[in-house]
Amino acid sequence: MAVRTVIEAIREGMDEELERDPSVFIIGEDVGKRGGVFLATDGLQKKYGEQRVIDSPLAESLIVGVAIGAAVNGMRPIAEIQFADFIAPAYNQIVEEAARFCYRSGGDFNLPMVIRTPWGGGVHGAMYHSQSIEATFAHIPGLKVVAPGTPADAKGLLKAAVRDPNPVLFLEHKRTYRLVRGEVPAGDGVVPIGKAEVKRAGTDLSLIAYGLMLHHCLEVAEKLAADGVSAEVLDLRTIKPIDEEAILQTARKTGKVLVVHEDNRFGGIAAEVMAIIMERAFDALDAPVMRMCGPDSPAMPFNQILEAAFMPSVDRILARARELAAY
Amino acid sequence: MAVRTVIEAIREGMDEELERDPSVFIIGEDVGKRGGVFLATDGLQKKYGEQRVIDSPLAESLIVGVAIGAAVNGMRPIAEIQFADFIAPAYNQIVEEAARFCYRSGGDFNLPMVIRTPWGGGVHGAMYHSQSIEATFAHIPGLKVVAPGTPADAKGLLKAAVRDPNPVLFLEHKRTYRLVRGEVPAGDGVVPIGKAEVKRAGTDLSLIAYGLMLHHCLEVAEKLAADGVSAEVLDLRTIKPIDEEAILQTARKTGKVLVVHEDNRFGGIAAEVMAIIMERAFDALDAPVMRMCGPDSPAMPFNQILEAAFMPSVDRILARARELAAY
Amino acid sequence: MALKTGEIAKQKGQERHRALGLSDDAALKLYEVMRLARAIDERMWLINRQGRAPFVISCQGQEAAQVGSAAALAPERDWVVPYYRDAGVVLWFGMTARDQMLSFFARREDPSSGGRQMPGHYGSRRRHIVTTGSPVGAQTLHAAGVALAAKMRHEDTVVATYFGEGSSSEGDVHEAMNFAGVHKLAVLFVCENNGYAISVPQSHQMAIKDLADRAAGYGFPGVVVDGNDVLAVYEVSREAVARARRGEGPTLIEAKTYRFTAHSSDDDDRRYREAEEVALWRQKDPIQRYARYLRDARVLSDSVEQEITDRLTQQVDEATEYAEQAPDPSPDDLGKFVYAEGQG
Amino acid sequence: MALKTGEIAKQKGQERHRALGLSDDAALKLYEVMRLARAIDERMWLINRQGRAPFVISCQGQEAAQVGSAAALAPERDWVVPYYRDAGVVLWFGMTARDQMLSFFARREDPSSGGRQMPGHYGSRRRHIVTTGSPVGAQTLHAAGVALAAKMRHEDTVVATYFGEGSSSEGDVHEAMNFAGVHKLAVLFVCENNGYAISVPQSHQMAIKDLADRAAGYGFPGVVVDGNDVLAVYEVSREAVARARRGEGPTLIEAKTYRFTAHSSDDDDRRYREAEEVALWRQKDPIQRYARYLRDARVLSDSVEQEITDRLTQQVDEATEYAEQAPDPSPDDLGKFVYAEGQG
Ligand SMILES: Cc1ncc(C[n+]2csc(CCOP(=O)(O)OP(=O)(O)O)c2C)c(N)n1
Ligand SMILES: Cc1ncc(C[n+]2csc(CCOP(=O)(O)OP(=O)(O)O)c2C)c(N)n1
Ligand SMILES: [Mg+2]
Ligand SMILES: [Mg+2]
Repeated sequence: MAVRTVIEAIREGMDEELERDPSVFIIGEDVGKRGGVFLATDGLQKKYGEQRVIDSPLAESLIVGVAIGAAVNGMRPIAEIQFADFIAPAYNQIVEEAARFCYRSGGDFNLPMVIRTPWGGGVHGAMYHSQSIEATFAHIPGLKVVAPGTPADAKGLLKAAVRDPNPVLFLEHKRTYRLVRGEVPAGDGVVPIGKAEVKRAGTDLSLIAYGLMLHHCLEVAEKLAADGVSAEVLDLRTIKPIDEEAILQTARKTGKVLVVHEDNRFGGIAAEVMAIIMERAFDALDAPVMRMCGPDSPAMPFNQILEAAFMPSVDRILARARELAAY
Repeated sequence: MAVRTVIEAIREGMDEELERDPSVFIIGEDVGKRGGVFLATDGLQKKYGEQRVIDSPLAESLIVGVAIGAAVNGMRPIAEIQFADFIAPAYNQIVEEAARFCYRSGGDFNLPMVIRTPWGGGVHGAMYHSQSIEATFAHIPGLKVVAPGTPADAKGLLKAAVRDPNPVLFLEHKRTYRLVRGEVPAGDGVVPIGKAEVKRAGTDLSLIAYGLMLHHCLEVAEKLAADGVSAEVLDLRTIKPIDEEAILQTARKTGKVLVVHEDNRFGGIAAEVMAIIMERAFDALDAPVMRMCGPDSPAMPFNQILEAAFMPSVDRILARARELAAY
Repeated sequence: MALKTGEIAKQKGQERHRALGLSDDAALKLYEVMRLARAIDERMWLINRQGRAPFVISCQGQEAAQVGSAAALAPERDWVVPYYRDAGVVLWFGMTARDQMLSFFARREDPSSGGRQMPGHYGSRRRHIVTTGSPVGAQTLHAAGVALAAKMRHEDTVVATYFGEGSSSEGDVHEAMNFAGVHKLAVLFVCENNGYAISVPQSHQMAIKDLADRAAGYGFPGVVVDGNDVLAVYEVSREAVARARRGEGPTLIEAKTYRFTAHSSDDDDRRYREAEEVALWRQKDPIQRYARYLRDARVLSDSVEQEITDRLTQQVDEATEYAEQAPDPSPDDLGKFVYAEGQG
Repeated sequence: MALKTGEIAKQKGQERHRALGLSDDAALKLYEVMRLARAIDERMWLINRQGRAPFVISCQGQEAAQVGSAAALAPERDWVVPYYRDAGVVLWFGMTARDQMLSFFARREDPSSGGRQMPGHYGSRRRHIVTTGSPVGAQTLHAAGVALAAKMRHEDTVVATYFGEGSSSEGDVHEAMNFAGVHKLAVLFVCENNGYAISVPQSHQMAIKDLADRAAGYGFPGVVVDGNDVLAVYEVSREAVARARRGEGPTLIEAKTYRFTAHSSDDDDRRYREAEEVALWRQKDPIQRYARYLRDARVLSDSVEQEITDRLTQQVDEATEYAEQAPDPSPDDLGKFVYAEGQG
């Protein structure tokens, strides 16, 4: 087991997949000499050449549309969108094309492709370098959406994504890139898409999160333990297909659930998790499922006071969790 | 009071707003001589000229982006997207530009503009002329989203949208265009954005819907009455800002709620409605809130058997409602 | 500025097809595929008007642009990324009257979509036809991607993608041409310029006369060709394919043509087109025009014409009969193929 | 093919600004605004390196392209739709050093966004600067819309929109130029071609040497100009503005220039640019170059230079001091302005 940051784990994952399979290639803005603006692809063009690590023109629809065509013709592209906030110009290619290719052709075509992009706030990135996009794309049938929070999950899920026969939106929380270190198993260490993981077991209440918020929730669970409250922390890891069984299991176990995300509250993933629990574990609930989310204002201001006010913080999550425990 | 179809009410609404305010104009594909592919703008170019009813080039990002610029410079554009399925190329202009103009400029700019588009299934439109997009855009702060189901609401909400200082996505269910007729009040008859309406009062359970599904639910309520079950039907009309109070009121009144929409189930509007009730009316519930939605497969196949299988039907809604009543 | 059509095409006389290296049989094959496309389309309108099928979208009037360009490709190694009018293209690439009718009736056996998409939304992996949706313009980027993959593997593959002049206004078409230019990809961008995007005339679509002029802005040649002259289209396409195979990159071919029918069975073109204009273009019918050439060239005799007509009628009859009887999908097909299974 | 720069600009000698109708004072004003933009930018880097502010994005090297084009407009009736480098443009349109520093420190008083956006995301309704976000290219469509509204009301308004050569690859830029061409809108499309999009060189961005060549595909003129020669930029901009006011439509101006700094304070340009290349361009510094011209023309003396330097230093000092002390927004500003109130 080696210790890696999230960004190192992702780079290693891409490096190993490029090594393993000649049909894998990378396309995106500044992924070449620059190594990506976060250095996720640092050194890969030197190692694999300009043919397999391609600096695209500045056009996101192009990046995804060309990746689709390449996937049709036997390749396994890893497309990088420089920031999740800039995926919008590619929305048509992702939602109306990539997501529907298999279905609209009656299964004749399928697209093994990954779209990687850094998401989330807390880095003073302001309104266009901080956004969350998981709810937007998880709503679309035909797409898979993953959002790892640890180095091992990041590497393992990236490999699963590259090997998946479907388009996978791979969300990398930029605040975790260098902040979060952890052990990464030797070898492939593939983590299956569609499986959540209990990152901390508990009995009194459940915290459900992913990405940076996973780490806030683990901190909160630690503080709750000091109050004698035993909190379980479920890391969704995959947003779509969501792991309903794991959600129901923890809900039934503790009867009290708090869902946490940065994304705007209205129509966010928390709402879907609450709906799932409502439908299938209603009688097991000792309290209404609660959510702590980003507010319904555009994510997120540059000014650090406003940014802090936007992001769910450990203190505010803790306060809600205590409310829930006391319910 | 005059009787109108939905499409007539919308055309009349635009005609009257063009008449009333010289800053109102229409831009879209085929809105001129053709009068729109559904004839929503039939005759308007003849009446108001090529300057105020503009046939745009075939480019949705252009339609919305140009409307934004015109709104900046004192106009009140009504942009038509020919089908909701083709709004995707304009996603960046709608979500990252229009929705954020006011916020990102600290209130210095605002965009009085309407984006009209026909949505929904049941017309043999296949995968690209049948889609629902309300959940996708309602998730975005800064946008308003309305989805009227009756001629009076269509005309009244269209006028409210044109006069609103914010970008409003105006969703017209294409199946209702000629199918649904109803009385339209003389005069402006503006219907406020953000207010749901109880279209049928009841005491035993609540059906919450909008668009075509509103009419299915009214039919279901009629059939339930025959069983001696009194169903209330709440028409959301506005999806964002959603009328929480009206939702809570009916939920508290009946204690049993079924939310119905065509849109894909995962992360649809039903999930948000369920979350709102979970958070604020949990103790009033006699049964878990249920939802009847389109499945999580791309909307929707051309073949009529598959299309019928996709759409929530009166029979299937009725069956779920009976389940709920019996809970 | 764009070139204006090829050289041989300009010649008069009866030797043009031979000068293009087309045997008499090859010349006749072009003709028969054009006629097949037309015959299927006409039958579909008939059936639609009888209320037996809900939707038709036509190739009529554009068969020369479609068949003339597709004929310059090698279906076993090349790819096409068509749009909804391209019956002539997909028939050249091996689709049959039966395939067409199966999608027209939205049957489970429909090879393009299993009854999920409207007619005209073609796709077949084994026939090298990329699946196409409705959003216009998007397919041109897929063509660039298919060509990029071939280039990475050093395969001799040319990709032809098709779109209308209206669709050229979409950002994706710009992005596709720009990328193909940067990487010198083996792509033919074939614009079937029929003068209208549904009701919107070219004058409202762009401020230029020849779309082909845009190619200069992407660093590759643009060619304007008479889209109703199948041999002229074949000639410029053949040149563009040769250029692509030499690794010299893409070509934009603008085929000036006209759509005979309304935009689709849901449209009424009398709202925006003069009957005179339509009549004028019907006189330039690419099929009749080519028939005249073949007769002058002594390639097409009355008897051969009769054979072809009989063959096509039989094909279309059989295809219609088969497809109309063919089974529908079953309701539980609704959830199939949302995701691909296995390693794909 | 695009024109290559103006005529007067080509002249040698000391009479160029007068030949362009610029008085000595007007010529000096161009100089002072260029220097102000530079001075603010340099101060921002200093403060950033001291850790007192998190982010800078620079205009350095591109001041001539910005000020030369903006100076051809009439701020009271014309509009600009800039991008993040355009300090020179917005200063010409009335923004101040204080405004710049308020946004640099993300204070509540920041006129562009109230501290919500990064520095460089300009906007001011009363100054006719359309609010700009980060997604590149999108702003060009807004410029077309502003011009369309003016045309509908028969107002004599010209709109200049700015973008980098990398951003020209986005579909929106194509759609904007096409629409502006169709409606002959009074828009100047000003491309500041600095050879790189972050790390991506022009050769990977497009297959052509001059972006200006694209204009022909939209039916209006494209002009290539030396972007480090403020008078040359002024000349071609003035011609384009005159053309727009005559109702003849848009012009694409490609100003060849260079960015002196890294892309932003988060970038390290040594990964993708040779130090020699940067050094070479620094010798072409548009400000020093213009200073030499003004000295040769006897417009700029040592004493005037000194006055300007003192004035700018004082402005930047005061602005910095004021802005650094200025109050932050309060947490409850977070929910403000998501929607506009009233009739708007
Ligand atoms: C992105 C998108 N917007 C709108 C439509 C609706 N639509 C279908 S065909 C068409 C006109 C296409 O015109 P053109 O590209 O010239 O092709 P033609 O039909 O003339 O062959 C339009 C507007 C669509 N299919 N996709
Ligand atoms: C749609 C979008 N994609 C990506 C980015 C990230 N980004 C910011 S600036 C930039 C490069 C812009 O290059 P260019 O247009 O040449 O302008 P320059 O910075 O060179 O002046 C990129 C890729 C963005 N802001 N918007
Ligand atoms: Mg056309
Ligand atoms: Mg640049």
